Amino acid sequence: MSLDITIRIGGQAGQGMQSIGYIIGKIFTGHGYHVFMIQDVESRIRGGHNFVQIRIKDGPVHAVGDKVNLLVALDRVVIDEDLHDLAENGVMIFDGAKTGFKSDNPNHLDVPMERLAKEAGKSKVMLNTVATGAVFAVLGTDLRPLQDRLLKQFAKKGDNIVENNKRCASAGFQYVKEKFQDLPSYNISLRPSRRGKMLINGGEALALGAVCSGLKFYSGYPMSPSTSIMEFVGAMAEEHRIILEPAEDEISAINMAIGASFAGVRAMTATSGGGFCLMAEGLGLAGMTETPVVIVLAQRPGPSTGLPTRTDQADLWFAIHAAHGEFPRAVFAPGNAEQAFDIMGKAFNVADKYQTPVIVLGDQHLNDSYFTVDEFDTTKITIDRGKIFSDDQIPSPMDYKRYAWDDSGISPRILPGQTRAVLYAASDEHTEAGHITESAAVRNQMMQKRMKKIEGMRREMKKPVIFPSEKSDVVILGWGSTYGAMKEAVEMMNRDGLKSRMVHFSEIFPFPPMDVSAIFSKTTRIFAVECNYTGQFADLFHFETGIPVHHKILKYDGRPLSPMDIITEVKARI
Amino acid sequence: MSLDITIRIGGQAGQGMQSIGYIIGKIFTGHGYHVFMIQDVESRIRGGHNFVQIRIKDGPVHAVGDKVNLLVALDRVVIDEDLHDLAENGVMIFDGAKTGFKSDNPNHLDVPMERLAKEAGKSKVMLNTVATGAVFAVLGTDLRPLQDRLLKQFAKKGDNIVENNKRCASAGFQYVKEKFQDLPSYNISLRPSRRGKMLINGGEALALGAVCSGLKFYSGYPMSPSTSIMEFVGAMAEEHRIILEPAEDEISAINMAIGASFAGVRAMTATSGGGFCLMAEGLGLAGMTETPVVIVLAQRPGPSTGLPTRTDQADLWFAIHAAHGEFPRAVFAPGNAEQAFDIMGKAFNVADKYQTPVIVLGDQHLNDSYFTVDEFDTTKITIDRGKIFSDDQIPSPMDYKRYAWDDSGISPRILPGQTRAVLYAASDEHTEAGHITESAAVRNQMMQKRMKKIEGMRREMKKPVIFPSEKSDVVILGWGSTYGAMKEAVEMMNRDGLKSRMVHFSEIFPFPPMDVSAIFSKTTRIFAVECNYTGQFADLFHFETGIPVHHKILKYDGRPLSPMDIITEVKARI
Amino acid sequence: MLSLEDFRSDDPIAWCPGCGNFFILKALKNAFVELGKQPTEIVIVSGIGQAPKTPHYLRCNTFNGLHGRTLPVATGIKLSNHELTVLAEGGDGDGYAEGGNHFIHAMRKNIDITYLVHNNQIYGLTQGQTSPASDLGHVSKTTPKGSPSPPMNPIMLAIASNCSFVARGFCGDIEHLTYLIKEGISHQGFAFIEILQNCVSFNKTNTLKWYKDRVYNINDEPGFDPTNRMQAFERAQEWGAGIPIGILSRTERPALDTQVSAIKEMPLVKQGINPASFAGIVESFR
Amino acid sequence: MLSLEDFRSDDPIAWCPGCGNFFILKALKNAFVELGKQPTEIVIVSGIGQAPKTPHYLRCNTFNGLHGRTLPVATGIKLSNHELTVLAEGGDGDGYAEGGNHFIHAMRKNIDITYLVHNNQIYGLTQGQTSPASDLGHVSKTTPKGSPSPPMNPIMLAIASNCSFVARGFCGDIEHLTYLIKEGISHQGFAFIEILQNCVSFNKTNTLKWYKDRVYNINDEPGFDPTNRMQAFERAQEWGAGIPIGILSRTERPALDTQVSAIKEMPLVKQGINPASFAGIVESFR
Ligand SMILES: Cc1ncc(C[n+]2csc(CCOP(=O)(O)OP(=O)(O)O)c2C)c(N)n1
Ligand SMILES: Cc1ncc(C[n+]2csc(CCOP(=O)(O)OP(=O)(O)O)c2C)c(N)n1
Ligand code: SF4
Ligand code: SF4
Ligand SMILES: [Mg+2]
Ligand SMILES: [Mg+2]
Repeated sequence: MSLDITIRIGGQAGQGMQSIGYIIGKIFTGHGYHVFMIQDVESRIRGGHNFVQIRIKDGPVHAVGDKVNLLVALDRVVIDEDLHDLAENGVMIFDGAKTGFKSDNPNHLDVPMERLAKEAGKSKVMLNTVATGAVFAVLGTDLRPLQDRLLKQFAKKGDNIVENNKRCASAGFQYVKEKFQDLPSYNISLRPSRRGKMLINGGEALALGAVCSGLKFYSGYPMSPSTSIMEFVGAMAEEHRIILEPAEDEISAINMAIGASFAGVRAMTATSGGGFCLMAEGLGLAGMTETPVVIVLAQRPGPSTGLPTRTDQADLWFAIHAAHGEFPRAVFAPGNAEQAFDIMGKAFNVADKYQTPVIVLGDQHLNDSYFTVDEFDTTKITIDRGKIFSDDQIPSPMDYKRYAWDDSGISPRILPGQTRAVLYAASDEHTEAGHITESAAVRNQMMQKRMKKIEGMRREMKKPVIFPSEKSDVVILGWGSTYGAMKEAVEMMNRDGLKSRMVHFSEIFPFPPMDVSAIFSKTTRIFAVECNYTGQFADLFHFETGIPVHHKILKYDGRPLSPMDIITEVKARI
Repeated sequence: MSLDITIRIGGQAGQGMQSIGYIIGKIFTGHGYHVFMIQDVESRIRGGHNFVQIRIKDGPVHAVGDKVNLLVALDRVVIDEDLHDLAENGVMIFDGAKTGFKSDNPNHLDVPMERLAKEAGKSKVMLNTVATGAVFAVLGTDLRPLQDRLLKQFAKKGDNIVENNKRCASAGFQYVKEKFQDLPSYNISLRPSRRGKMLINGGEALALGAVCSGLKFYSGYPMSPSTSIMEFVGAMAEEHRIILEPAEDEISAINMAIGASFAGVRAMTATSGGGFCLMAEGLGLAGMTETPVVIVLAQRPGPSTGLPTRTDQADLWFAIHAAHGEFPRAVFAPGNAEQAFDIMGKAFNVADKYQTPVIVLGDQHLNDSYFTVDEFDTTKITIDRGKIFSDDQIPSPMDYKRYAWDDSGISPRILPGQTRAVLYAASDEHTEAGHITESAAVRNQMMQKRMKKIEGMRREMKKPVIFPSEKSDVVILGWGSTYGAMKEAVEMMNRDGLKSRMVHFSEIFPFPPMDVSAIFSKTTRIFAVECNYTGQFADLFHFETGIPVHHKILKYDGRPLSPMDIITEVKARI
Repeated sequence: MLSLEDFRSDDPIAWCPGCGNFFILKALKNAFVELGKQPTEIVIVSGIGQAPKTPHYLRCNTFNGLHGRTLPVATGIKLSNHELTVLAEGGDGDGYAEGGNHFIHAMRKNIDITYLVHNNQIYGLTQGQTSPASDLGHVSKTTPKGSPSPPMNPIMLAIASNCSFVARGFCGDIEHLTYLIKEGISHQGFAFIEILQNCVSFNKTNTLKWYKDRVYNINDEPGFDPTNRMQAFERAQEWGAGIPIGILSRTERPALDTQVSAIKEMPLVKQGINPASFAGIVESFR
Repeated sequence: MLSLEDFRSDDPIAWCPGCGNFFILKALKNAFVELGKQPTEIVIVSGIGQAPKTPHYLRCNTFNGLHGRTLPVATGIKLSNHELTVLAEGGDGDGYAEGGNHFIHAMRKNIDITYLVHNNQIYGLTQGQTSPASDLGHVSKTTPKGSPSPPMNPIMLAIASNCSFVARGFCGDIEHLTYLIKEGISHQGFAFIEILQNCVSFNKTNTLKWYKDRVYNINDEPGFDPTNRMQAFERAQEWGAGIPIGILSRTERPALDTQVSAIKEMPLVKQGINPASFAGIVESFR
C-alpha cells in the first residue's frame, strides 16, 4: 500500500517544532521517501501557537494535506485548537502532566515528554527530541536512523549533547513502544539509505541558486520571509568568497548591490514588501543606468506590516510597475525548490545580458517550505555575463560610449578600472556617452534603446508548465508557490474522473509569448488560483492574452492554498 | 478678426523669460483675452536654452500653438535654434550688438535691449523689461497697462525699482515704435480692465485647491515639478495658519503627513517620481491604518532622475499599484487649472470619507503652465471630513474599536486627545480594536472591510468629459494634462470637417462606472493620446472596459503634446 | 487619582518570558501614573520590532506604524495637536538603522517628544541578527565571522545632533527608568532616552546581570554637570567596566512646536476650517 | 606624468558663472594629478544636485546615481574592487538631508572612500530652498518666516560617528582644498571633507567674501591636535567670526574593506566564477 501520512507538530515558538520536522524530513528523504513540510508560525520568538506540518509519501509530494494523521502537541493550546484537524483514526501525542489534558481515546497517547526529557537529557528543553523518538515509534520505524541523524546534526556541539539527544530520542521511542503496544503502528520500513535526493526549502534553494550562479555580493536588511536567504548566503559566504554586507536600510541595500554590479560582480538583495517599497527608487536607477541587479521579493500578506510570518501573492502588479517611468525589467516566480534554484541562475543571466533589474518573487510558503528534490546538478548551470568589452575590444578608448546605440538595445559595458577607457553612467537622461542631456532627439533614442530590450527579454521567457498533456475543459491557472497545490489538485481530480489540467507560470514578465489557442478553447473553463484578494495574475493573464478567467479561487488569510481548497471550489462551480 | 497669437521668449536660465511671459499673461487676462503659457526650461539655474511660450486668444485657449508669431531672443542660442519655428511673417526681436546676429529680413527687429536696459534701468539685467516693452509695441497695444502692471508687480520692492522698470519698458516700446514704423503691427486693443478672470498655473491651482479645502499641514521635500506647490503653500501658510514642515526626506514627509492626519487635520505632501518611490511604504501604511492622506505626484520623464524639468505621464500604473499588498486608494489626474482646483477639494473629501490615501497626478506641463480661468468660487467648496465620532457619539468608551466592522468598510474614527476613549492604529493586521492579530478569520474580515471601500469610492468617481456631444467615429481618448491639446485638436478637426470627439478622464481610479456603449460603437476608432512610451491609460482603459484602443498617439520626449501632434497622427491613420 | 489599573490593556503579551521589555513597560506605566497623565492625552507612536509592541500592552492612544518611521509620525502628531503628550518608541534597529535619518533630524529640530529606544543590540523580532548597535565582533547569522564594524554610539550622536535631553536608562532599574521617563516627558523639547535592554533569546552577552554589574548613575557623581556638553561627550564614550546611566546631557533651547506661528494660539486640530476665510484668496491671481 | 589635460571632459558645464563648484572641480583635478592617479582607476559616485554634476566635467569613471544615495553605491563599488580609488560627491541636501542615514553608517563602518560634500547651505538645483545646513532664521520659499531650526553640524556628527578622517575645506582656497582631497584619498578609511561653497544665485549671506573673512586653517595652530577627539569636537562648534578649516579629526582604525576575508587576496571582481567549486555544495542538504 502506498504511504501518504501527514504529521503536525505544534507548540509554542521556541519549543523546537522546526527541528523535529526537519529531522523527520531529512531521515525520510534519505531513505527513499518524499517529504513536504510547511511552517505555520506567529510573529514572535516565544509562546503563541505554531506548528510545522510534514507530509511523507512514497512518491512525489507537492502540497500539504488537509487532515493530520499524527498530531504532536507540545503545548496545551495545540490540543485545544488543532485536535479537530485530526483525521479519523489519527493519533495524537501529548504530555498529560504538562498540559493537564486527559483523554481516554486510545489514539491519544499521553507521553510524559517533559519528564522524560529531564530524566534522559537533563533538561526539559529536550522535550522535542523525546517527541521525535515517540513519533518514530508510532510510525513503526527503527530507532537507528534517528540516532544516526542526531549524531550528524549535533556532532559539532560535542559528545555530551549528542548523547543526551540520543537518550531522549530513545526514551520517547521506548515509552511509546512499551505503553501503547495495542496501537496499530504504521509499520513504515525505511528503505536503504540512498543518495540523489535532498531536503531543501525554497529560501535555501534561492540562495543556493544564486551562489551557484556566481553571486559575489549580497547586501540586505532582514525582513521576513526573505531573511533566511540572507542568512543562508551568510553561511556560504566564507567558503565561496561572497561579501555579505548588512545594510542600514533597504535603500542602502539596493544601492550597494547596484554599486557592486557596476563594479563588475554579480550582486543581489532580498527583502519583503516594505523593504521593496524602499527599493523602488533603486530599481528605477538600475533601469536607467542599465545596471544588472537581482532582487528577491519574498511576499507576505500586506498591506504594510500585515502578517509578517505568513504567505501571500499580492505583490505581482507592484513588482511589474514599481518605480516611476518606463524601463525593462523581468519578473520571475518559481513554484517550488527546483524552479527556485534554476530561476536564480536565469535571473542573473537575464540581468547581465539585458543590463537590467530582475525581480524574483518568492513568498513565505515557498521560502519556508521544505521539499524533497533530486540533488541539484550544479554542472548544468550556464553563466552568461552579457556584453562586457575587454580592454582590447574597446573600439575608441577616448570616446567609449556606455550607452552606444544598438538595435538590440544592449550596449557593451566596460568595468571601472579597465585601463583603456572610462565610463559615465547617469540616472538623468543621458547621451550615448552617459552625460546629462536635455535633447528631445537623444531622449527619444535612449527611451527606444532601453525599451527595445523588452523584445529580447520576452523571447527568453519560458512558457508555462502544462500538466497533464491531454486537453481538458477545466484549466487550473496559477503562478508561483501555488504550483504544488495545483499539481496535487489536478492529479486528484483526474484520478476522480474530473478531467483537468494545470497551467502554471513561473516566468511572468515580460509575459512569455504563447499560442493560447493550444491551451484554451471555447469550452475551456479557467479557474485562476492565487493567494491574494483581487486575482492579480488572472487579471494580468487576461490583459496579456485577451482570455478572461472564469473563476478566481482566492485565499488571502496568510495560509497556503491546499489542493482541497482548489478541488472544492472547482466542484462547486462546474 | 479673431486673435490667436503665439509669442515665444527664449534665452538663458536667469534672464527672466518667465517674468516677461507672466506680465504679458496677466495683462491680457485682465483685459479680456485668454492666455495659455508653457515653460520649457533646462535643469540648471543659469545659461542653457530655455523659453516660455504664450498664446493669446480672444476666446478660450487650451494648448500651445505649433508656430511662433513673435519670437523674443534674449540670447544667441535662441536665434540659432528657434528661428525655424517662426511662422511665415512672424517677427523676431533680438539684440544684434549682444548676439552678433545680423539680418536684413525686415521682420527681424534688432533692438539693443542690453544697451537700453543699461541706459534706462542702470542694469543690463533689466533687459527683460525692455523686451517686454518691445513686445507691446509689436503687438500694437498701449504702453499704459504695462506700466500699471509693473507698478503693481514691483511696488513692494520700492519706487526706485518701479521707476527703472517703467523706464526700461518705455525704452523698448519707443525704440520699436520709432525704428520699425513700417512693420505691420498687430494693433491689438486691450479691452477695458475686467474682473472675473485670473491667471494661474496648475501647481498654484493644486495648492490653492488644497488650502481652500482646509489643508492644515503640509510636509515635503523639494522635487521638480512639485516644488512650486510646496512653495505656494508656504506663501499662504502664515495667513491661513497652515504648518509647512520641510522634511529631511520624502519618507519623513509622508509619515509626518500621516501623523498629522491621524491627529485630526487635513494633511498632504507633494513630490515627483523619485520621491514617490520613497513614499510607497507610507502609502501602504495609510492604507492599512486607514489614515486619510493626499499625495500629489507631479510627473516628469523617468525612469530615475530622467529629465527633471520636463513633462511626462508615465507614472499612472505605478500610482495605481504602488506599495505591496492590496488596499483602496483613489487616483485623480486633473487636465487643467480649473480641474486641478476642484479635484484637490474632492481628493480631501474622498480621503477623509474613505479613510484612505488619495493620489493626485500632476505633471510638469500641468503644474508649470499658466491658464486664464474664471475666478475660482471658493464658496462652492464642500467639506466632508467623514465619520469622526465626537466624544458623546462613542458607544462604549472602554471598548471603542477603531476598525469596527461596517458594511461600507468605513469605521468611525476618533482623534487622539478626545477625552472618552483611546484608539489603537496598527500597520500589522489587526483586530477591530486595532491590536496585532494572527487570526485567519480576523484577517479575512479586515481585508474585506478595507476592500469594500472601493465600491463606494468607485461610485464617487466622475465620468469622463465628452466633447462635443454629437457622436462621431473618431474618438480621442486621454487623461490628465493632455486635456487642452485634445480639446483644441477636436475643435480644429471638427472645424475642418473631420468629425471627432474627445473623451477625457480626470478621475481615474477606481475606474469610474460608465456605460461605454454610449460612447463607443463598432465603427468607432479610438486614438489614445498620452505622454508616455507604452500608452498606459490606453491599457488601463482596455483592461477596465474591455474596449481596445486602435491607435496610440504617444510622445515621450519630455515636451507637451500639441494639438497638431494629435491631428497629424489621426489624419495619417484614418 | 490615576492608578496602574487605568493603563491596563487586555492585549496578550507576545514577548519572551524574562525579556527586558516587561520592565520597560512597567516603568512607562509608572511614569504616566506618577505624572498624572490621562491615557487619553497620551499618544505613543511605535515602529516594528519587539519594543514597538509596547503600546498595545498599555492603555493610551497608539499609532503602531512602520519599522524606522516613528519620529516623523510623532512629529506630525505633535505639530497638529501640541496638547498631546507624544512619545515615540522602538528598538535599536528601528531607531538607529532604518530610522537613523529621522533620528538626527528630529533631534536637531527639537520637536517636543520623548523618544524611547529599547536597545538590545540586535534585531529581536527577526531573530537576532546584528544591528548597528551590536558589538564589534558580534556573531550572528548576518555576521557569521563577527561584525567587522564597531557599534554606533547613540549618546554621542545625540549630543552631536544638538539633542536637548539625552539620557540612558537600564531596564533592570525600573525606578530610575521611571524617573528618566518622567524627566523626559516633562522636558520641553526632544528627549532621547536610550534604554539598555536584555534579550534572553538572542543576546547572550549583554545579559541582565552583565548590565547590573556595570551600570552606575552618573548623576550621583558630584562633579558631573549634564549642561556641560563637552563633559557629556567625553563621558558618553565610556562603555566597559562602567556604563553610565542617567541624564547625560541637558540643554535648554526652544522646541520646534513653540516656534511655529500657526499654533501660537491653539492647536492646529482645534482651529477648524473656515471657508469664509478664503473669500479673498484669489485676489493675488487677478 | 599626468597633467590636467588628462582629466579634461568635453561635457559643457551647466553651473552659474561665479559658482564655487568651479573651484572645487579645479581642486579635484589638481589632487588627482598630484597624486598621479589615472582617470581609469578613479570612480566618482555622485548624487543629484549641482555638486553631483562635477564628475561629468572631468575624465574619470562616473556613477551619477540618485539624490542622497552616493555612499551605498560607493561602498558596493569599493568592496567589489578595492583597487579603485572611490570618491562620493554631493551637496548638503544630498548628503545631510536625503542621505543622512547612509552618512552616519558609512562613517561608522569606515569604508575606504573619500566623501566630498559641497555645502552651499541650500538646495541649489531645485532653486534655493532651505536645507538642514541652512542657518537658523534662513528665509527661503520653504521657510518664508525663517528656518526655526538650527543647522546641523556635520563635523560634530562625523566625529560622533567615529569618522576616521574629518576635514573642512573652502572652495575659495583651491590649494588648501587640493591638499585636503589628497590627504583624504590617501587616508585608509572613510575620509569626510565638507567643503564650504558659495552659491551666487541663492545664498546671498554666505558669499565667497563672507567665508574669506572668516576661515582660518586650524592645522596652523600649534596646539591643535587632530588625533585628539575631544579637542576636535570642541573646535567643531566654532562657527562665527572664525571658521576653522583643515583636518579637524584623524584617527586610525581598520577600514571595512581590509576586514572582509573574501577580498584579502584579491579584489572580488578579479576572482571570477568557478562553477567547478560548487560540486560539493549540495552536500549539506543530504
Ligand atoms: C522596512 C522594513 N524592513 C525590515 C523589516 C523587518 N523587521 C521587523 S522588526 C526588525 C528589527 C527589529 O529590531 P529592533 O528594531 O532592534 O527591535 P527589537 O525586535 O530588537 O526590539 C526588522 C528588521 C520591516 N518590518 N520593515
Ligand atoms: C528622491 C529625490 N528627492 C528630491 C529630488 C530633487 N532634488 C534634486 S537636487 C535637490 C537638492 C539639491 O541640493 P544639494 O544636495 O544641496 O545640492 P546643490 O544643488 O545645492 O549642489 C533636490 C531636492 C531628487 N532628485 N530626488
Ligand atoms: S526575542 Fe529578545 S527582545 Fe524579543 S521578546 Fe524575546 S527576549 Fe525580548
Ligand atoms: S545655483 Fe548656486 S550652486 Fe547651483 S550652479 Fe548656481 S551658483 Fe552654483
Ligand atoms: Mg533590537
Ligand atoms: Mg546645496
